[in-house]
Amino acid sequence: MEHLNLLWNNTGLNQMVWGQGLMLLVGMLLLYLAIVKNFEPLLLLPIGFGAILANIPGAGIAEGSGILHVFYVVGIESGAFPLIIFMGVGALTDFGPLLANPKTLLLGAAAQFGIFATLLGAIGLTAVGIFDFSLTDAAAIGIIGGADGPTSIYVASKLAPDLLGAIAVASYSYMALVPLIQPPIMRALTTEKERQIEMVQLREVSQSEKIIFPIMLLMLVALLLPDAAPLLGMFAFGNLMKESGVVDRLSDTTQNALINIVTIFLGLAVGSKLMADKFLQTETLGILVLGMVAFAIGTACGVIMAKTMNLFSKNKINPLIGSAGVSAVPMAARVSNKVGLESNPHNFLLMHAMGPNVAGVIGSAIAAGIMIQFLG
Amino acid sequence: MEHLNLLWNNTGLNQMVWGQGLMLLVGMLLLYLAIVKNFEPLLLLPIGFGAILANIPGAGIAEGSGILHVFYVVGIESGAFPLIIFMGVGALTDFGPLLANPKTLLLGAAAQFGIFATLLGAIGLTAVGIFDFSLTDAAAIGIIGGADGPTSIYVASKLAPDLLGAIAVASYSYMALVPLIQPPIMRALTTEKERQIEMVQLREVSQSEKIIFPIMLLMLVALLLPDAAPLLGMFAFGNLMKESGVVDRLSDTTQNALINIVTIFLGLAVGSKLMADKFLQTETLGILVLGMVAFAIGTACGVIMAKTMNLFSKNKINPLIGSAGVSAVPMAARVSNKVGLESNPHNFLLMHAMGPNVAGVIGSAIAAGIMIQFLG
Amino acid sequence: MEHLNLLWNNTGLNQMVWGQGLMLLVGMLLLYLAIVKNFEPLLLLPIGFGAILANIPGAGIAEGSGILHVFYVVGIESGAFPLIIFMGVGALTDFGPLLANPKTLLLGAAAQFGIFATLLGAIGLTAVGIFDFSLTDAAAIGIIGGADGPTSIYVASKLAPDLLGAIAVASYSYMALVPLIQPPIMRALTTEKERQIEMVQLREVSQSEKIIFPIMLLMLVALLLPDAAPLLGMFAFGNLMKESGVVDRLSDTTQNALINIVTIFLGLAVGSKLMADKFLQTETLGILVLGMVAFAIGTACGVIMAKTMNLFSKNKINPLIGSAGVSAVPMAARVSNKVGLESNPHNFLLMHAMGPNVAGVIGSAIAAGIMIQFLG
Amino acid sequence: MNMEQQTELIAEALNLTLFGMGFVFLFLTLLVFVTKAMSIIIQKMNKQSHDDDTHHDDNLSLKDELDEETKFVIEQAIKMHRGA
Amino acid sequence: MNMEQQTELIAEALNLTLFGMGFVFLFLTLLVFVTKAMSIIIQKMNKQSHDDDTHHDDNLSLKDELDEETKFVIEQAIKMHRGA
Amino acid sequence: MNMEQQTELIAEALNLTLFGMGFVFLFLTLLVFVTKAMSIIIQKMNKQSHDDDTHHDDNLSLKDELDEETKFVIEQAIKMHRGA
Ligand code: NA
Ligand code: NA
Ligand code: NA
Repeated sequence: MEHLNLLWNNTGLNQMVWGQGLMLLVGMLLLYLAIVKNFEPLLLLPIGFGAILANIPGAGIAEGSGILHVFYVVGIESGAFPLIIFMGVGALTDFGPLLANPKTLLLGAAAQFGIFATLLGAIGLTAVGIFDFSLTDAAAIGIIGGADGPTSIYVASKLAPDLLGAIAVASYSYMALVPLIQPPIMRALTTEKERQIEMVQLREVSQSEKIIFPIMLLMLVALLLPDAAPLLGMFAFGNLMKESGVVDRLSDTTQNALINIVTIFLGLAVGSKLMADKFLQTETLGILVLGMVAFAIGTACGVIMAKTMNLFSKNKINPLIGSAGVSAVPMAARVSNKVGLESNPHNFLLMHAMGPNVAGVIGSAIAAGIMIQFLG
Repeated sequence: MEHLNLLWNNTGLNQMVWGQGLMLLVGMLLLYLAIVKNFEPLLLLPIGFGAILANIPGAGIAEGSGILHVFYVVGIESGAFPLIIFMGVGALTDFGPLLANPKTLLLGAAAQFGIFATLLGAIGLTAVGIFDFSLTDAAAIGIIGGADGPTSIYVASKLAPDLLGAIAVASYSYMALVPLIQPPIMRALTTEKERQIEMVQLREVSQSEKIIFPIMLLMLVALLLPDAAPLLGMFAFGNLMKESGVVDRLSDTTQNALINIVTIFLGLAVGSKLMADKFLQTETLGILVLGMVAFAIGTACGVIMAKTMNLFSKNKINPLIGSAGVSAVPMAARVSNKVGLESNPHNFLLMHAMGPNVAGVIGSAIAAGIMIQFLG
Repeated sequence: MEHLNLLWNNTGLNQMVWGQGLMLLVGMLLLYLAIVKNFEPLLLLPIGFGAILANIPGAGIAEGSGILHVFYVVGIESGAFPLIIFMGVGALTDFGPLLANPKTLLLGAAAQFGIFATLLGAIGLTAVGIFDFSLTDAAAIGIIGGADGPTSIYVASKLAPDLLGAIAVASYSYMALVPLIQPPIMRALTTEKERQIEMVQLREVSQSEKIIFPIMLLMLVALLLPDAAPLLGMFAFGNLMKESGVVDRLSDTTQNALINIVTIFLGLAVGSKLMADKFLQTETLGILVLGMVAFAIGTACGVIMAKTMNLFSKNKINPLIGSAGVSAVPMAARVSNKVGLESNPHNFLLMHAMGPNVAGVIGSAIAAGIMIQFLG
Repeated sequence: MNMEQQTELIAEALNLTLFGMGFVFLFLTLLVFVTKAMSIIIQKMNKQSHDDDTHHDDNLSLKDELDEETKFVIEQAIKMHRGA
Repeated sequence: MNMEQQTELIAEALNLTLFGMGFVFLFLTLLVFVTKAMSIIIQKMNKQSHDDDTHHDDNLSLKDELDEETKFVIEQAIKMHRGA
Repeated sequence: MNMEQQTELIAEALNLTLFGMGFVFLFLTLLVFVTKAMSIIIQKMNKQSHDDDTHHDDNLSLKDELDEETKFVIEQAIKMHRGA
């Protein structure tokens, strides 16, 4: 009888608090979005599953010596997982379009205004008493607008670990929602004529330029903003492995086995931060709303920057590629291409949009470095 | 001269105690079984080699900061390696045959009686004074009867770390011996006519069912037995990655590079637990004998359960698939098929036996969860 | 204004000391050697990049909780990375040529004199007051002459962690320079007639011999020099996985994904030891010079040993294969082949040189074991 | 080990076996039912969504058309990028 | 949170935004120039080493024009940002 | 560093060199013998199991001769090393 009691006392059913039940549903919602809606499944499936595991009553998988907590401490608290992912992203990135048209870097700069506007918004909402975000919280939330998962996770782990779960989920969810969020903003801010602008063919870029660019980028970071060096350093390293052509076996493994392995454990570890008592706060709602705002403002600023540049240039840019400056590689570039085709069925903007797209990755990492330097 | 003395004093020859010499032979026996006899070489080769390394006199590879001890602490004490392997096994498992014929789950339940009978046996032998096993020891030994390596290792690392080496070796050795252990028992418990029973063709199972099953399984575990959630959670996660079809690159890596890497280090780390002073105990002999008994009883109960089910059902089950309920995937299912063909050369039981076979994995994990809950 | 000050104070430009600037150039030099000159790029590219990251002023990537320091502590201080690389090297090694002509093991023994001569040189230079090396420093420097990167790193991490960066860089650089360093020495020590010696066709070696050899090697190490057991144990394990033919999936992963992943992090971690304040010492210059001397002496002793063996044997060895005894697999064997072809365009020494080449790996590991035993 | 301890140990082991096997059967029996229910529901849903297969012809052909068009667009884009 | 704290917090946030966006633009603008410079140097070096190729003068002059134009654009953009 | 320390350091280094090289040669020489023995045993066993093959007696005797020769060489080498 005593055993039966113990058994019943230890069941999840008996121990469950309403928050855990709700979070199990949130976990299943994430799995639904990943599997059925195909929303960034590479991250949202592990995160969703991790969220379920983390909220099993009485199992303690995301606490103490629970395996997900171990993954979190080893991989995210140390910074290793997001940095390794960033190395992998570097090895998957082609800077060719950016090198062919470097001024699109400025579009990647403009789109970062979403990050800072969101920071201002979070602080404003705190000032009027709706939420209670510190400056570090606000900075970590703002980075969602950078539309780079690993950057968001890295910054959150440094500045606001308690919000990491919500920030990561918002980040990847909105990256998946780019095809829904961006087009209305892009259409609203451009005229039909602007959307029809055709851009000149990109020149071919030599291998030497592609090899020197990551080293140059790293040097500039080293000299000007050392706090961005871990992120952009690993990114540049991955890219150099790929472009150098002398370590193909390392580059292949980085792009495949290594990034896949780390993605699985990163996702599970992030999921462990979706425990009910941490996630079910009004702050989370604030993060979700502010993250969406960050995306929208970043998109708008990218488009406006492109229009501004056209004021001073003979060589017109199609402002639709400005939105790609938020990064969300390569989704945002595809969106630019698709919206462009609506107005001009012979206008293929994809490659042109890849320039601001990867520029946005650099821009967000720089913004992240600034945040860490001032607040870290 | 002083140097020459030191050199001689430090040689393995000079420092060796008889136990280490014996264990070097045991390590070589395991290598022989793996390489020549093809006994579960993926595990027994690394375990055997690890056993040799662990017993090199004076090298200290399995102690302190020795590399095998590092692997053990990092990978097994933390629970990470067996859980990652279980994730990989999940990604390699097809629940189709089980979903097509869910009542075979009961065969997987019955076969777990081997686990508990062995626990009783171990306690009985302790009561009469032959061995000296605690209840946790007995539970860890019983799990050998589950015929799942990672489950055995996981439970042993929680309940009886000192016996881990012997338990792991027994577990994998008997899994390799399934084709020898099971057939006589199966033949003894069935009539020729029963062995000839042909089963109806399994229906095709939709992808939706395959996707929902692991989530459903996890939910049931979460609600009823949280202590089984790490094992079955990682198992279900691996399976969901595979069946969802949206994260094929993660699933592929899990089934290949990741499971291979972890298998190597798991094997070496288990081998480190075969140090002479820990392994050469009368307890080890008891573990080997009891493990064998566990297998035999599990096999018998699976067959008997199938016969019992036939008493109450129009749709007869061939009792030969009952033995597959011990798991030892896919060896036990192949044995069912082979013994079936002896009696009826047109009767292919392989797919029918895969149902109880994977059910046995679930059953053992449930039994493991019970043990950990009551004794952990 | 305050922020602007902070920003400026934190830039790399403002914080840089001359040493860091110099080390950034050294890092770029290593990248240049790796990418343009193709000097062991698999290691020198990650090491060079790691050196750059480690010397970014104010970033602290190679200190405290910086990611490169984390990689160093986890992977190198524990010994894990060099041992895993050695396992991978084992899985890539074919002992066939050595087994067909075992006496070439003696060439691998002779070439290790470079190690000890360098040790004597380092101590001599200390005695006369030019450098200030301890006996452990001198031993770690000497191992450069072994021409095995992982062995050098392993020994340095045990005996002289402060010198690890310089030792690793010297080791891999000179391995890359083998085609420049060795030929003049080989030509100087041999007559035209000796270089023309044709060797008898190697017999075919059975799989059984290839399987037993690594086990036998390990046993001999276990009995005679336990301190060499971690290195040669992992080496033999990798080789056994390959030759046994029963764990091909483990062997494939070891030769590809695993060794590649570890190579990346090993390289970065070694690079972290190239921080200005540690690397820019007069000792580094000494290490570079002594490392070169070690290579030269090892090469010479290998050749001289071959000539000595010819004095007592009817079956002549071409002394050009003696130089391959330093290891630097497979570069040194290719050099033997190339120099041989200059004198006799029909004389292919490649396979004959593979024997001493892999013997050199064993010899260096034995020498490393001796050093660790006496000084560790 | 005295008599009392022996008895207690054996009693505990029996208890564990009883509850353990009971729970294993309970759990897997539950899983049988839940699985069957799940399969039935999904098979019904699949049937519903496929029982008007014929009605979606136009839709389908439109889809095919779109796909071909997209393929064409991508090919053109790649060509343009290459400079062809 | 009292009035003073509020003001301070908002002031800090504004400060961070100002310096942050300023630095992002500064950095990426610098990167534009450095990248262009790098590309020009490499292209010249490549051209020197391939000087048997037919003359690309027109191409080059167009390129120079483009570069000057871009420079102008960036200067304007920076001015605007400062003025904004 | 005074004279005495110098001498001691050098003596230690010489000692290490002597024993080190000695052991390296000892170990690898042993390995030569063990390897040869192993190969011979395995080849004989393989031969027994393939005893339908034509007779290779001459070959074998040549081989034995070679092995003896090698043994001689090694002994000479060790002698030389000791004497050196
Ligand atoms: Na971005
Ligand atoms: Na089982
Ligand atoms: Na060597």
